[in-house]
Amino acid sequence: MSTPTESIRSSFRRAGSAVRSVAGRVVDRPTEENNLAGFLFVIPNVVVFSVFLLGPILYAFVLSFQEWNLFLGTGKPAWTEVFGLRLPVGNYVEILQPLPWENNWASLRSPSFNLWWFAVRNTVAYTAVVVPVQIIGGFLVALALDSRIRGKKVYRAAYFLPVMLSAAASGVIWRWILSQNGVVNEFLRPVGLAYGWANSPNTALGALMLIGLWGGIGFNMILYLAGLQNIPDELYEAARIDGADGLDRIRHVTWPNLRNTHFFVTVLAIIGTFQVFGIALAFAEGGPARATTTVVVLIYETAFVKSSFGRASAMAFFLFAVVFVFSYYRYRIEQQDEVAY
Amino acid sequence: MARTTLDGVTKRFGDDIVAVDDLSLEIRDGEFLVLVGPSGCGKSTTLRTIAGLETVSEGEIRIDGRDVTDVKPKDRDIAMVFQNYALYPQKTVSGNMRFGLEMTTDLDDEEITRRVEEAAELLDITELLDRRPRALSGGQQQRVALGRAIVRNPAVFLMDEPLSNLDAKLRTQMRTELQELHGELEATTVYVTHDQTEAMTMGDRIAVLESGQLQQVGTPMEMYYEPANEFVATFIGSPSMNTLDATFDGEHLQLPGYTYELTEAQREALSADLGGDSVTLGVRPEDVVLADEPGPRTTEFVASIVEPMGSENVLHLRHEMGEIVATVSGGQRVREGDRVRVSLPVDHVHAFDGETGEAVFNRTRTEETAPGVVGTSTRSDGDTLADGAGETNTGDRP
Amino acid sequence: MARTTLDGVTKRFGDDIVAVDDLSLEIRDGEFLVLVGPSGCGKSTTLRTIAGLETVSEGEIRIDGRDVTDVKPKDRDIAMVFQNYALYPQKTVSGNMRFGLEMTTDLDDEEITRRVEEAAELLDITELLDRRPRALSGGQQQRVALGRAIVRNPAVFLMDEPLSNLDAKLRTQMRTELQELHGELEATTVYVTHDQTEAMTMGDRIAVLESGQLQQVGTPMEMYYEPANEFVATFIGSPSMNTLDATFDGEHLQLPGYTYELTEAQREALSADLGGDSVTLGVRPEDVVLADEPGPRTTEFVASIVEPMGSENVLHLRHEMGEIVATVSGGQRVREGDRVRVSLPVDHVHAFDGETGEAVFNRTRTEETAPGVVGTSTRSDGDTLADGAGETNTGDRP
Amino acid sequence: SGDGGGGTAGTGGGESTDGGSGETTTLTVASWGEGLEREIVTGILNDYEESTDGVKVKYQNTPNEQFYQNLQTQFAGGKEPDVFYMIADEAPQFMRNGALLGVGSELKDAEEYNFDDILDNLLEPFTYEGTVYGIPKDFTPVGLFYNTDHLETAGVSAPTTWSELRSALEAIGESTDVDFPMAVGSQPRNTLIQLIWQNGGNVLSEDGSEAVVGSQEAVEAMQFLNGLVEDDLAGIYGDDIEATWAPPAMGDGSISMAMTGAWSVSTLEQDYGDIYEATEVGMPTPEGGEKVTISFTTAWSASAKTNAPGASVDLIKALTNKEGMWEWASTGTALPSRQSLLDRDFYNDRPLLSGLGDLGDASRPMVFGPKTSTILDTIMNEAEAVLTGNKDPETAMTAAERQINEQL
Amino acid sequence: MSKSSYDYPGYERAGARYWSKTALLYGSITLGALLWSLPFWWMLSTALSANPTAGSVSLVPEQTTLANFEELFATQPVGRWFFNTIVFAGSVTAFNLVFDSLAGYALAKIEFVGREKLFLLFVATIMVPAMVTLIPVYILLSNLGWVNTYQGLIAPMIANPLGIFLLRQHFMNLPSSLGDAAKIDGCNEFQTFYKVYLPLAKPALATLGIYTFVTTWKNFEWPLIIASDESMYTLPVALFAVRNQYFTEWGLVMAAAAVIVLPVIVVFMSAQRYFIRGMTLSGMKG
Ligand SMILES: Nc1ncnc2c1ncn2[C@@H]1O[C@H](COP(=O)(O)OP(=O)(O)OP(=O)(O)O)[C@@H](O)[C@H]1O
Ligand SMILES: Nc1ncnc2c1ncn2[C@@H]1O[C@H](COP(=O)(O)OP(=O)(O)OP(=O)(O)O)[C@@H](O)[C@H]1O
Ligand SMILES: [Mg+2]
Ligand SMILES: [Mg+2]
Repeated sequence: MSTPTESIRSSFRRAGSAVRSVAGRVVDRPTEENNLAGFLFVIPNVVVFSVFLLGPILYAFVLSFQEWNLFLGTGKPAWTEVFGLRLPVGNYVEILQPLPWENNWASLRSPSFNLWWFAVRNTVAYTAVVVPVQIIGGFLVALALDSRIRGKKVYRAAYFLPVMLSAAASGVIWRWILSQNGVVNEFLRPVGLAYGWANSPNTALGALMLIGLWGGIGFNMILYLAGLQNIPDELYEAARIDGADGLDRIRHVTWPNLRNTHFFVTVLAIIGTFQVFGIALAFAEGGPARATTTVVVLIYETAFVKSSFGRASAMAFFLFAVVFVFSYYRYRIEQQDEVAY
Repeated sequence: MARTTLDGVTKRFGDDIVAVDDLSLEIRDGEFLVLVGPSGCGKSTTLRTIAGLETVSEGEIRIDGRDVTDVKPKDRDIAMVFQNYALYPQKTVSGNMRFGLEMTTDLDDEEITRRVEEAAELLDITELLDRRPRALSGGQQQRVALGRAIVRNPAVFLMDEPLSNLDAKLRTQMRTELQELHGELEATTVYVTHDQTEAMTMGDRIAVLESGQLQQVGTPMEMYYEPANEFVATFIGSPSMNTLDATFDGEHLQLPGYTYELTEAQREALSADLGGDSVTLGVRPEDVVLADEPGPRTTEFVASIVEPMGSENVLHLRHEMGEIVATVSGGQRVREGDRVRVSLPVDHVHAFDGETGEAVFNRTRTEETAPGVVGTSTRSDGDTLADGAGETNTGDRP
Repeated sequence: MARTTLDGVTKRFGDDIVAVDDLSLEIRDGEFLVLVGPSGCGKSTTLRTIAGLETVSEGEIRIDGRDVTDVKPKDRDIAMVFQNYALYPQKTVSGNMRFGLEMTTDLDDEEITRRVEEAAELLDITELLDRRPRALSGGQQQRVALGRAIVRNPAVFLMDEPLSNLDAKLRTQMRTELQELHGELEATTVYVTHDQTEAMTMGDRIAVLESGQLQQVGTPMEMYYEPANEFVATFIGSPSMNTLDATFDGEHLQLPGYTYELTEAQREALSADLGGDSVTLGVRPEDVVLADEPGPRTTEFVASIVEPMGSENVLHLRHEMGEIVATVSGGQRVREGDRVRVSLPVDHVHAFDGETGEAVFNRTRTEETAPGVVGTSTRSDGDTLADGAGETNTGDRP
Repeated sequence: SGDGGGGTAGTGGGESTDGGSGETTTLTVASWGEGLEREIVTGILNDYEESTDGVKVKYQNTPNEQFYQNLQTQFAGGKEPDVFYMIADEAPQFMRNGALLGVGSELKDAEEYNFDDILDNLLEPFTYEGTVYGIPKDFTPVGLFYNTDHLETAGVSAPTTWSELRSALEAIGESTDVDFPMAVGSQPRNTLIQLIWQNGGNVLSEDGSEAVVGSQEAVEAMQFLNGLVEDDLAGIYGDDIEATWAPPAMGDGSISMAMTGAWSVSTLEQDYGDIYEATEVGMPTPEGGEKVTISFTTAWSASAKTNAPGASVDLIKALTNKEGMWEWASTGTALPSRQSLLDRDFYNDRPLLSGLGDLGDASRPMVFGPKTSTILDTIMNEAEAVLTGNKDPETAMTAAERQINEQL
Repeated sequence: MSKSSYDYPGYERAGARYWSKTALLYGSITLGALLWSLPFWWMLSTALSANPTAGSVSLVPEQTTLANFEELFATQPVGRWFFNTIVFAGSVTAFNLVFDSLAGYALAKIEFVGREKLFLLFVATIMVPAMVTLIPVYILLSNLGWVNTYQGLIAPMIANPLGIFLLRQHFMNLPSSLGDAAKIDGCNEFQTFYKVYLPLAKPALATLGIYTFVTTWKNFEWPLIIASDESMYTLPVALFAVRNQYFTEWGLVMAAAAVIVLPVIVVFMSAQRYFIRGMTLSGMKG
């Protein structure tokens, strides 16, 4: 008898699935030749990447520990005392202080107390709504447009349109559409629901979410459309015989079998929403009353309106750390699963 | 009761492709029917119409007397085992097995768990219940797929080449397990395969399809000894039956360089049933006799290839009239290039109408009790060896 | 000359997995060597180290006397046929076949085209040359994969289960074609398979691997009649050799409810070579004899399952000492539940050391000229039937 | 060549050779503004280039929204233009960080320039520690534009006090079919600051060391403004009011009054002649309050790191001397920042512009030291919170005061 | 094969239910599509209106006029900008395809030291907000003397880890045995990549290509900063410059937006098939 892992390995190898065999091949010892080839293949990218992305990022990282005068290009370390130590982490301390509980969480409710935390709250709220809805929405649209309907191409293009419009244009357009006298209220007025959606702090973030969804669903749709092609028909048939109807099939077959797509989509969506910026700025410049100030908008303002580039960098790296930890964790889980194949 | 009846079932894809062509077939309650035929002959399609995964274009399907032609798969009281298992990758083994019950019945959790565990025990996969399919070997996945079908306790099992993805050893083992299972459950089973051994050993009856049309249905021995036509004759049995083109001159069969003498009965059958005068003479490799002595039905062949297989040697014999294959015991030596005297025993040959392929006469079926049989064990609970009790619904044998 | 030598080849993956373990093997020029073994035993890995697709961890590989251990695949003068064909989906059939020549030789277009067409003709795929792989059936793809290897006219062919994806009929056909091809090209070939029939019929010699270790290498008949150990004995042959646990009391073999009498030579071999006193008695299914008369080596079994296969019936026989399988001719009837008198012929049994599994003695190999052989055709150009001329490099038979 | 900012890497945008004569200096000039404004600017630049030996001028146009982001980035990269627009509220941080070139002393002494002619209150935002870093190219105070026809219909006279304003608006709301009687400024915070000033309050204390925007005067101003909005007497552009600025809104009669400035005049005149005829400008103040309003002003400044300080100052001179300034001011889109130009006959038959001009003395730019943008930002957000009903005026103004104090 | 979600008993023949379901499906996706493209129609309608303000524009302009477009094309050197945009989006796309497919391939198919770490590093940088690198990149480019040059415009956009991520995923899913076969057929690593795997990645390349092209084409912030000279402007930069300080000529702005987006829509529509198939293949097994 072969051990279970062996037989699994060989059974998948026979199935010819490359995903798995690649995952299973991690242990092979790289050779000199492979090292050279790998090096040559990645070198163009590594050069461009290091020079134009990694380098600047590291530079910004250094700046995040400085009070930097952007006009003169000079800076001095942002010294501060933390737990009795003198460290150049002034920008970081500055952003995070006071911690929200030190003002009875008020900074999460009103931007008047501490804008950073308020922006964090906005971002989290935005992400919490937009990411899942965007994913599910993209999934549903893909599901609908995957089936045998006429004019698929046009429908797909319609849903993909937002991706093609520039952020500036769509921000402005949406502001118009959602304004007191906009098209939306034209429909709502007769039922007495007309409201300044874009101009009220109560609804502006909601409106921004709407725009986020509008923009994201089309992109996710494309990714999901692709993922859907890979689900074996037999699974649907098995489910049909098992008595699963339409919705059950989606729940038990379609959805779980899009795991890889989900991963890709989720990572992109989270990164995308944490970076929601262009549209937010064009839509309401972070207002009204800071209602649409997300962390990235705040970073922008800090950098370019208040010219505190060091502080802005600190914010960005704090944000980065959070997103990275999250993504890395997901990636690890994903990897484990892949290896367990 | 789960008699399953196909009544004039036709399945067309588009306008041109007729995958199943006016198929009528009755599968008896508790029967294990094996569906065989060359690739693309419509085996899977037939199974899928029974399952309700495809609509039928014409005809009617009845399970247990009930017309299920327009009934959804889940309401047909069937379960299906797919060639590539089609297990839900995200569910554990027990999740896979429960699913059907959860969807179609109101059983409470406990009852479902009980049933799943019972089935798992039967299939010896109890320790695997919490694993996910990808952590299972092919054979284990196979058993889970079976378990998923079993727990539902359906009236009819449908299996589409369930063993074809397994390697030889595992396949043999699973085959035995499946047979035992069928013995225990006694559910009506329709089983598609392209494996000779499976077809011969597993089925109560075998149905042979070609180009969507039913060629013959009968017990394995019937199919073997009394094929309805040349197609069935060459399809069943491995190595295939040898066929030689001959002409019937009213007396003998004339082959190039060889005159084959017939018995009285054979002559009569040929005279009565033959359309033209061309006949295909068939003889199975194991019936080809290497004759010590020249005789009326012997002639000389040259061994072109000899394949020693250990237990037997397969000889490829060449002659003016064509090439035939003969199997001889592994202990008997023939060298490539040897001239061999071969006899085609008159009681072991088949004749088919050279034009229609219909069987004109088949070999006589002699069966004798094997030597060494000294009695019947009282422990026996097995069926008798299938002995022609089945019916054939096609083929007009003499 | 394309003698291929593996000298102490070890391949480790990571620190734990030893896929190939100190393997030494010499493949003769023009030889067709079949590599068999259970799944995961290192067959593919061995092949891939010969191909140069894997580096070896230790040892040396020589082709034609030249050390190629560190040579790139393309410079080894080999060609490989992959299990899943690995045809380039974007290229046409002829594109697939040309590619290797374009990359490795300076031949002009015309010459390449000529070679490709030649190979295509040989493989009967001339009309497919402009199609793309996905428009081909499995068997056709298989032939293209072969063609791709052939056109390069390499010193060594490496084939990794090239027929395993085909259905039974096509496989038989392709097997014959491959054999003919080898006959024509006479290139050294290493062929991995897990199919018994392929192993027995195709190979000049068979090498059996288990857990990365070479168990035995020899001609098919040697492997069949003179297995070096229990593993090889049960691995080669289908159905497998029956094994029964016995104890050697210096005189007889004692089995539960059965005393097996030995010949003088067998007794001596056992006394000389046995480690402890436990012996595994082996006998092949076709050597189990149903005996009319009781005799010194007969005992009664109960037939638990009878599988009629047409040409033969496979009997599963139960006894206190275990279950054995016997094959009898298809005409001989045994019913399930019958008590059967069985004899294990003394000259057809094998004995293995119960602890090490090493063969202590093997059956005597009797071979007689088959009846009906009347001479040798002058047309013959075949080899003689493999008759033990090969050597075995493991196994210490008495 | 393709690189406009000057070929050599390193310091400054201007490319010059200090020693050599006969070699050319390239000055890069950046501004925003399309159409007429751009034509005029480039016109002056061309004239300057032609009339000055050894100087070439390159022009960059950047949309207003992106202007300061770009400018800062260019500063960081040492690729900033030599001469550029500097809006009053951005000026403090540029000056504080030493980014700008002091131009005052040279221009004060310059012949034929008449530095003293420039309005003092407009120079103030561009003055830091006694040095003048930019010359205001134009300005416009914000006044209350009103449609006299509507006043007539409603039977009220032009309002001069807050309470008159309120009752006038109420009357107009009742007797006409305007959507909103009045529109507040393009940003509510502007109107708010103007009201605070009028009510005797301020944003920062005299010495600029602390915020006083939570004072009673400021809260009252907020309350007054909020009252107008709450009661639908005043509306906000782009939301309550369809149009995004005054001329189309006044022009199609959907509002009667608007807080706006000179930039509205020419469009009103060209596109809505009838309404233009009927429009007058004024500035109601609270009873006993101050007559004051806000103004917007933008200057021409130069980079401290320019390689050609002399040429840069020279160019600014050309852009802001009487002739240069008038070319732009004579379009009527803004008022000149020179008293002598304001006194020209041109304004005699332009009641709206001259009315705004009269407010010139009483107008102050919204500049509050180096933290101006942050302060304006804070006030805007708190004002928005009030106007959208999310905070009461007192809480909001106190919150604004606290936040500004934190920043100072 | 049968993607026959509808082809089974109990569906096709259950007429009423089938039709009501179909109607529901069409109804909802049509409604959704209309909602989704609403801003777009609105943009077009504004661009085609004579004198639009926010509330006055409905989805069908009362008076259709091409005046806005005419003004746009009359007053601006649209041709030059169009050229710049093509150069910008085109070369960014081209470089991305080349560099990312090389790196994606190596990360998927070549086992070299540090490949996992390198991949993680690439992916990690996707998450850093772009504006943080804006100033450092600008400083860098100005030190290189690349401000206001094509190379300055293009180079920083080439570093796009997202593309590497996507293509790596795709290559991972192509069978390794093809590479083995190629090696035996005499290919070195680059030939294996170029002659065997790259053609198979065509659809994924189309996917990435279109995505990159679209996002680069519409990018506004970056070219604006780096192109100080008008002759270096791209369409979005140039056309958004028509916005004015205090007020906006909406008709013109929307005409500009339309001019920017229309070419991309054409590209998307015509290449959609590859686009979706590209994603499909990247998940392909075997
Ligand atoms: N969905 C379909 N659309 C069109 N033709 C189909 C479809 N499904 C099957 N066919 C055709 O119907 C015929 C029968 O197919 P079927 O799958 O039943 O064959 P099979 O006997 O199961 O073959 P195999 O042994 O290869 O599985 C074939 O010619 C096939 O090409
Ligand atoms: N790249 C690899 N990394 C790690 N282990 C491997 C790798 N390739 C093979 N192995 C392991 O090496 C052993 C031998 O594998 P190999 O593929 O040679 O088996 P095989 O005899 O070809 O089996 P099969 O009949 O299933 O093809 C197995 O245990 C397998 O798991
Ligand atoms: Mg099938
Ligand atoms: Mg293998």
